Amino acid sequence: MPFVPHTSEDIAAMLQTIGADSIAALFDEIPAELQVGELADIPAGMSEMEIAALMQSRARADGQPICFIGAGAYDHHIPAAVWQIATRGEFYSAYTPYQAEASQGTLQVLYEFQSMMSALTGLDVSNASLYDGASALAEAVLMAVRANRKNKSTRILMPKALHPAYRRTVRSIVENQDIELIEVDFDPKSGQTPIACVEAAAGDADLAALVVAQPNFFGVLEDVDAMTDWAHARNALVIGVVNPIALALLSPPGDWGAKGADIACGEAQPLGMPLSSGGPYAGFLCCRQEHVRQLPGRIAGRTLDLDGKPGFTLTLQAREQHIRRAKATSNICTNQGLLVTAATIHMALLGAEGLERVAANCHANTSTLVEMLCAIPGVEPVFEGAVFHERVLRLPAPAADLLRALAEHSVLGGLDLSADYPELGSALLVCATETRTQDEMRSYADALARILATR
Amino acid sequence: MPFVPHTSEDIAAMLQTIGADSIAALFDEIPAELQVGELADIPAGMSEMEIAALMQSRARADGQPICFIGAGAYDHHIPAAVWQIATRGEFYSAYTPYQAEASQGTLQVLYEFQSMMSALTGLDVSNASLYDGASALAEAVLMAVRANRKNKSTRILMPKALHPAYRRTVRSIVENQDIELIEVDFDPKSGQTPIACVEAAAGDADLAALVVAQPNFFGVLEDVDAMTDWAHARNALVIGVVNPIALALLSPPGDWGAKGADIACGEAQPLGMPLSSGGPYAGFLCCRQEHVRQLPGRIAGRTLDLDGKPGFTLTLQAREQHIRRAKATSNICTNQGLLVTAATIHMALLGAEGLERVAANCHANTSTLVEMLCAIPGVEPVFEGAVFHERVLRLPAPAADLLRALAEHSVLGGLDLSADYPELGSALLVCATETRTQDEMRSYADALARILATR
Amino acid sequence: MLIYDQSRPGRRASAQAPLTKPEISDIPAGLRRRSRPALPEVSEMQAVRHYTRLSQKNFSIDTHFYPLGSCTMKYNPRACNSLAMLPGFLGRHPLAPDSHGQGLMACLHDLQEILKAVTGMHAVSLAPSAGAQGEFAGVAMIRAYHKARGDHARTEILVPDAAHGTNPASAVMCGFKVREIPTGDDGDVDLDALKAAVGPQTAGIMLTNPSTVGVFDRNIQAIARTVHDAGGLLYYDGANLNAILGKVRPGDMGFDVIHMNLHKTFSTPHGGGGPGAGPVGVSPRLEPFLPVPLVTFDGDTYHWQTEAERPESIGRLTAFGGNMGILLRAYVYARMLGREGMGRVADFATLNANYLMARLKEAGFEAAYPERRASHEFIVTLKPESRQFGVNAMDFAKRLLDYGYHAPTTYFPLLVPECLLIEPTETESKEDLDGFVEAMIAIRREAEENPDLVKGAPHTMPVRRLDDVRAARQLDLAWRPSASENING
Amino acid sequence: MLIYDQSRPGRRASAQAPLTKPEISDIPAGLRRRSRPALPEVSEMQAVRHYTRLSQKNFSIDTHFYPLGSCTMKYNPRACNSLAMLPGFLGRHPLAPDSHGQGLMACLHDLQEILKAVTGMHAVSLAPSAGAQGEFAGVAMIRAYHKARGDHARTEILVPDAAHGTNPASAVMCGFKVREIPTGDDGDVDLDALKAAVGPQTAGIMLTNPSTVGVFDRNIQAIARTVHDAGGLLYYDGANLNAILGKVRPGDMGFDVIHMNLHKTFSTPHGGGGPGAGPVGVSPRLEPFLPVPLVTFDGDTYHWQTEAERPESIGRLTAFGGNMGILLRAYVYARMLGREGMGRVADFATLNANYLMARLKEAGFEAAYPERRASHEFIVTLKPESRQFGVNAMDFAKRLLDYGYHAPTTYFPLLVPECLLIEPTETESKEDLDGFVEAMIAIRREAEENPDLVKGAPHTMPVRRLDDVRAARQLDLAWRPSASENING
Repeated sequence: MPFVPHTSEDIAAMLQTIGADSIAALFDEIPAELQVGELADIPAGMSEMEIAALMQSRARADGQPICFIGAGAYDHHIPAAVWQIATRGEFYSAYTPYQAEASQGTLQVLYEFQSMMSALTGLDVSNASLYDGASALAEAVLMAVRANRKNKSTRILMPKALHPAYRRTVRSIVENQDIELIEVDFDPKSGQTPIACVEAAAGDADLAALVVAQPNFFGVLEDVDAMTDWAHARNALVIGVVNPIALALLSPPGDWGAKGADIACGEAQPLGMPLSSGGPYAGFLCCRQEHVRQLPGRIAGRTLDLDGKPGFTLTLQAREQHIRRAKATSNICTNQGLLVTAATIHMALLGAEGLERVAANCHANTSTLVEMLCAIPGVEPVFEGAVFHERVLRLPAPAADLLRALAEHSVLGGLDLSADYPELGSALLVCATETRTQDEMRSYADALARILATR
Repeated sequence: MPFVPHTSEDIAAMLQTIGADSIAALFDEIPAELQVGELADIPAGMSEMEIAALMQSRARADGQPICFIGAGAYDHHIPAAVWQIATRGEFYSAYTPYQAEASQGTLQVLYEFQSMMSALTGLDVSNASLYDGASALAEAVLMAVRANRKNKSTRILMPKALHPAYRRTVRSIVENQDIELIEVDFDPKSGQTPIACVEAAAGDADLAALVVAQPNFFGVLEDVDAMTDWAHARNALVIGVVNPIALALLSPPGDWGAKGADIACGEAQPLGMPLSSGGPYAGFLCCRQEHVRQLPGRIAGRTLDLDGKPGFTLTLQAREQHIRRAKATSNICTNQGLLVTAATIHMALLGAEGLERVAANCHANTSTLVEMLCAIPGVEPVFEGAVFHERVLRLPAPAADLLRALAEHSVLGGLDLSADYPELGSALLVCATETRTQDEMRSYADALARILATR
Repeated sequence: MLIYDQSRPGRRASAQAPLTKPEISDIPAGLRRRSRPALPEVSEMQAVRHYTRLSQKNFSIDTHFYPLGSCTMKYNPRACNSLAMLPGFLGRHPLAPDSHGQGLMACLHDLQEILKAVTGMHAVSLAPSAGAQGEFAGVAMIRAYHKARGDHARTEILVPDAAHGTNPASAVMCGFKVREIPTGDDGDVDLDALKAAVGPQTAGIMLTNPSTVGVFDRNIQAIARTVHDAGGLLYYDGANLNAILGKVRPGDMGFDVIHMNLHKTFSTPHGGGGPGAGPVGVSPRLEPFLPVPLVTFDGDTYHWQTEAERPESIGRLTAFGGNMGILLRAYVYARMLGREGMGRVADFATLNANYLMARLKEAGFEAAYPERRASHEFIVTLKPESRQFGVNAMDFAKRLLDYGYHAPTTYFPLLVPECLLIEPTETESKEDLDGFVEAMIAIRREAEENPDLVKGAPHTMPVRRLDDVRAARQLDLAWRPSASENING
Repeated sequence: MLIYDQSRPGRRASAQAPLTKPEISDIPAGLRRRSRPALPEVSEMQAVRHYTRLSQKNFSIDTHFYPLGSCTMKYNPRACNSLAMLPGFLGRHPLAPDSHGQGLMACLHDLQEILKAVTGMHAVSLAPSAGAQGEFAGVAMIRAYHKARGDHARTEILVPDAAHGTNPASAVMCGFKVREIPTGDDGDVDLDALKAAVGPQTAGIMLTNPSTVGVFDRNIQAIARTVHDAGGLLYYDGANLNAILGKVRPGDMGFDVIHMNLHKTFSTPHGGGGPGAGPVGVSPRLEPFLPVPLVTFDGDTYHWQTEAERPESIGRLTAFGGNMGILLRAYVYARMLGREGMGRVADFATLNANYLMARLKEAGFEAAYPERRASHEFIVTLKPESRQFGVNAMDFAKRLLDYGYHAPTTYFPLLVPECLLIEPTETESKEDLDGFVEAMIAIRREAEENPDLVKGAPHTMPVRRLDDVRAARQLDLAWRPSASENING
């Protein structure tokens, strides 16, 4: 019996104590007609050895192609220490730290994570994670509606240059609460979201918030100061959607415009989380102190114990579902504690200087890649704006066909934008992180040149 | 500076405390003409990301062929828990447990290992490991010469059916101490080492010990009872060389003959250590209580602390080099603590029933494989004796050629015995552990049949 | 000590970052950061040592018994971790083509099938990232179903008073009003109150069965009939699925939609608060609304279906569609259990709970529902002890920590005063349960003889009882160069 | 609690063994085991919990500062562990053909080259499994060299009195007699005594430089001349190589053969007592005798040379030729350091040692060689404290554990009374060294004010001071069903 320690003597003694004849008798309150027999559709149990062989062959089947896709999930180097420590039993198999005294390890990690995210975003406070970047934005939207004291609007301006999957996720999560999501167009030349487009979308009605992505989905850098000041002038809150690696180089949301963004959120995956087909990742959500009681999710705080010694505890629990039930700021409960642990260790190992180097190397690699690819006739950048570590290229043939051909060379050449942005033609979003070598970039460019030449 | 925490402020403050102008000044007692400049032949430092990419490509290059080689190192399933726990920092990065109070974890593991090895071999005591099985045998030989109180002989009988690498290792280690190693022939029909051959080799002079391998290198089972009784009748000690997995099924050295073997040693690799190209593995060495003061290597003992509470400590240290120096039982010092930790966890997870299942499955798989291979014309068993989980097959073509052809199908078909035992003709030692599947064995047999058919 | 306390300007774990830092000239200065973020500057060893030592301050399944009611803190097999972290799985980009993900998708598709079979549901989506997101998805599907039928009057979700807090919170996130249904004295839902509550405004009911009071609701078929007859749907909160795995299936009980907490029933690690995974299963009428992505299999190739192929879907809940690494862990666990292992989970979880309840009753503790079978968990009320000795449930909980046991769930469900909700799970041995009983008895003796000892507990943890009021009033949520001096000891 | 105490007949970690147990009919009954071995029978969680909790009872580099003289307890980079455990390396059978090991062999060959370059030796074999086996190999090569020249009179190995115990023990294992050479008052070898000791019977001398008294022997060139002129060879014990890595090379000092402790200088983990790796390097005249296997490279393919190709080799030291997994770890470390990192190891190991010595001297502790530069380690003698307060070096050592510091090496080398041999290594920060000094000062104050507190230390470890005499007299070396009752608490 895998994972069950009972011997036959144990079972007999326990049933005797209970006063039951058999284990089956313990289920006698369940209507007999509901009880099931054998679960024929489930395969028989396997030993660890057998499932290991199966999993290894499946993992091998997926190969390890060279990845030039970014688009919200990035192939960064992860120090070996990160997961060797994060998977220690005491972190890996611990429960949510509700019993603070027996969970100081996890609680201090959460506090340190909040400190680091607050430093990166330039905002006062951070929660201790949400599911991922996209759902964090959905929570940020709901939060902004609650937090905006200048109006009762439920209208949110969302740039079209924001990640399509983020826009979809926000819609799924907020649409049942009568939030109105208004799409803001981008400038086809620069790839930016200019104030003119924002104004066109906004109209004259009250606004709850403006979402600002920096960089946006195209890698393009927005004029965040102008957008922030415009929104504040309209009594709208500003929600920054940011990449934490980019924040090592770029102005943090807390510094945007005259007053700074009100809320910042994003995907913590670049901070030590493997690509892993999309999850588990972790979302982060930071805000100004004044909005802290509207923050959803867990928050760790530092306090004192009976002896006056500092210690950590979950705080402001009155916001949460297990206390406030129907009146909670969100239904969120278990989310991404272990990933936060990894991210915290990752940031401690990298530090500001390390993150800056990662950011600069990613950016330089993407520049190099773009240069190599644009040396191929017919390949050219779509937008002229400044970017961070990602760029959209126009191709002389359908992106899907070229990507398929590249995949046969074990190269994932980027993301085909034609489904989400047909107006851009055959457009490809490419990214080369710090883990991509000159040789890998060269072989991508060579392969693409060959493929195009033989078409 | 990788792995150095010093800031420039630290360095300045420290030099000031020391009263030195520079770090270089701290080396001023070293004759100037000896000091070296740049080490031009050593490559420049790499980041973890870079070395990771290099190591991953090299590991991939070595592939993961299907292994039918045994010959002293076996491809067993290792529970995932074993190395996840053994590589916890507290085990992985701890020192030898000389400070007992700060090392109770490691010490108790050693004590539990000794308990388990003593149970497996049926002998009273065990040390806490040696480098590997072969060097453990060398130590056993030296120990037997010291421990034999009935004579002062330095003559050791070593069967030719013992692993050739073991025989070579013993020779390297003991030959400078005037130990005489006498080779005992095997019966070409059974593959066993019959008493007649032992007597022929022994002659009439005194003997220190007889080495008995069970199973022997050919997988063949020796008549250990007869050999043990013969040796004891000649006042020779008996050293058993045993496979711990086999011991789940086979009579333990402590039970051999009328009085039992005196010493048992072997390779602990089958107890949770990856093949790893030959190391790190761990040797074990067990003996009767009366010889305990002749045991080399570390030994943990249970005792009491100042409060009368049980605890563990290294004991009988007066045998060891750090106390006895030139008079120690061996020069051994650091050896295989972490592997012992893994082996202990492995045995705790498998238990006697689990080891028995592993042994029985290996044995059954090898029988199946031998049957499949012997269905190919010209392939046949070399020996008729009973075996455990390994067998020697005669091939109708040079083994080396066939193995090379099989390797191209990613099959490692066994070990070619022609260099070590030319008298056996084209002979191959094969093994199929519990991790080999029917499909893998089938594909080996099919590939061999095809290769032989097309020659 | 915070990691920040070990930080010194210029210190670095230099093997971890690229060796060079290229100059960036193409990003306008106005968009650049003006000052460095205050991240710690430490050596690699300092970070390793700091977080290793922090970890040792935690209780965890790998070190302690954790009888946390409704949380199913059972052993997390180590193979699940290593096999989910194979490089082929970890390295796959979420937007890589299906051709580079057949191995992963085979696992996910198998898992969908296993979850369908063990719950009796018609179709499963693995997309929700945790139980609460599963609840959201489930309720959103109920809303989508009524909407698709043009039935816009159904604005209310019924929730028993014993329900997890996530139930009402999720209902509200889907735009519903919540109406509470009381629990009867026997622990079952008050059927009359339910009958009185249903109507044309009823979108559905959210139920846990066995419920959080630790009993299996015997009237489940009547409840299902009542709600269905009123035109509502039944939502099954899978938090307590461990109690009935392989014994009785939500689909057979009449539920239309369920979520499962894989980090409970399928033993993926809690990780100090996630990641979890909260797949949803549905009856045929709700299938069109399942959240994306879903894995399909045409007999040859696996394929990820997204919004484009599933126009009625409630949509996506995260950018990339789920906690894949957790799903892989659950898959490995499910395959090791196999068909015969599923039922054994419920068998021994139930045996352990009933044994522990019997022993505690024998020892004089008061069970909340003494006449009922325990499911995989049960409630003890410490009202007598509280009245007699002035030592409450929280004091017991904290003192248990000193005895090496994690506290049971305390003060939940809200309807039983001074309650401990105790769930031993199937992976604990009889000896461990006996040890827990001994500790409870010892603490009651202490409560009688030396109540301050218990009220001042814990005494052996890294900190003593923490001031939660101070934490909430004098908010200290992030280290700052100056603030740090004030409080750090 | 022993794992055996959790054992119950019939309990199993059943996912870990094959599901079936085939009948074995072809092994004669007389050769079969008659009763089952007494191995523990526990569940997987019990094993995981037991060994996880045991691990927490250890000090380790990942948790504590470990200023153990001559042991070089420095940080073990975590990447070395994960990269050495890549499946391609772990899964390779030792007897697999060279064609399935080119990746591994490339690493080993690179490592051989790096070790040659950093030690100034002509050739390197990676075969020895630890320092002591490296010593054995080195001395065996010296013996083989003289023997090959027909010089059978050389029966004696010289060893300074400060040497590690392995030195004389290894010499004896190679059939040599050992003659001790005294250390002078300044810490250098007594050159006159050496000159008087050498002769036609001298096979060689075994030296550590810097020596275990923590100073670099300034007369090394004179020593080399003296021994070489007498026809002997010089053996370098690499235990203290960390002190001079990249600063001065044994080959340049005149050594003919050296061993290196990769688990010290190249930072592979100590693992609670191994595995280590003890490669040997030699001058040209000893190359033929190197232990096998060696990795060669012909510009295209790597190849493992064995006995057949190296007829003069002293042979093989283990069945399969070395601790490959440890060699891989050392290789990863060496590549991360690179040429510039090697010298920094010695720089900062030496800076830390000299700083710590200066601080302790300042605090009034007595350095054994106060006029000398410390190498990477130094000796403090507690003779004054012992005389004044009756608190000896062992008491200080045990009390340091309570302060969270592992004890330095105590009572070694034997020639300095009440000594602590202190080696901080380059990976510790100034703050940690300062903390250690504070602890030493605090303990001296305790020794003065409350000597029993120190003599009764440790007080905060899982056990108090253990009875070593009882351990050696009433031997309890293995659990047995009956014996267990007696002592287990």
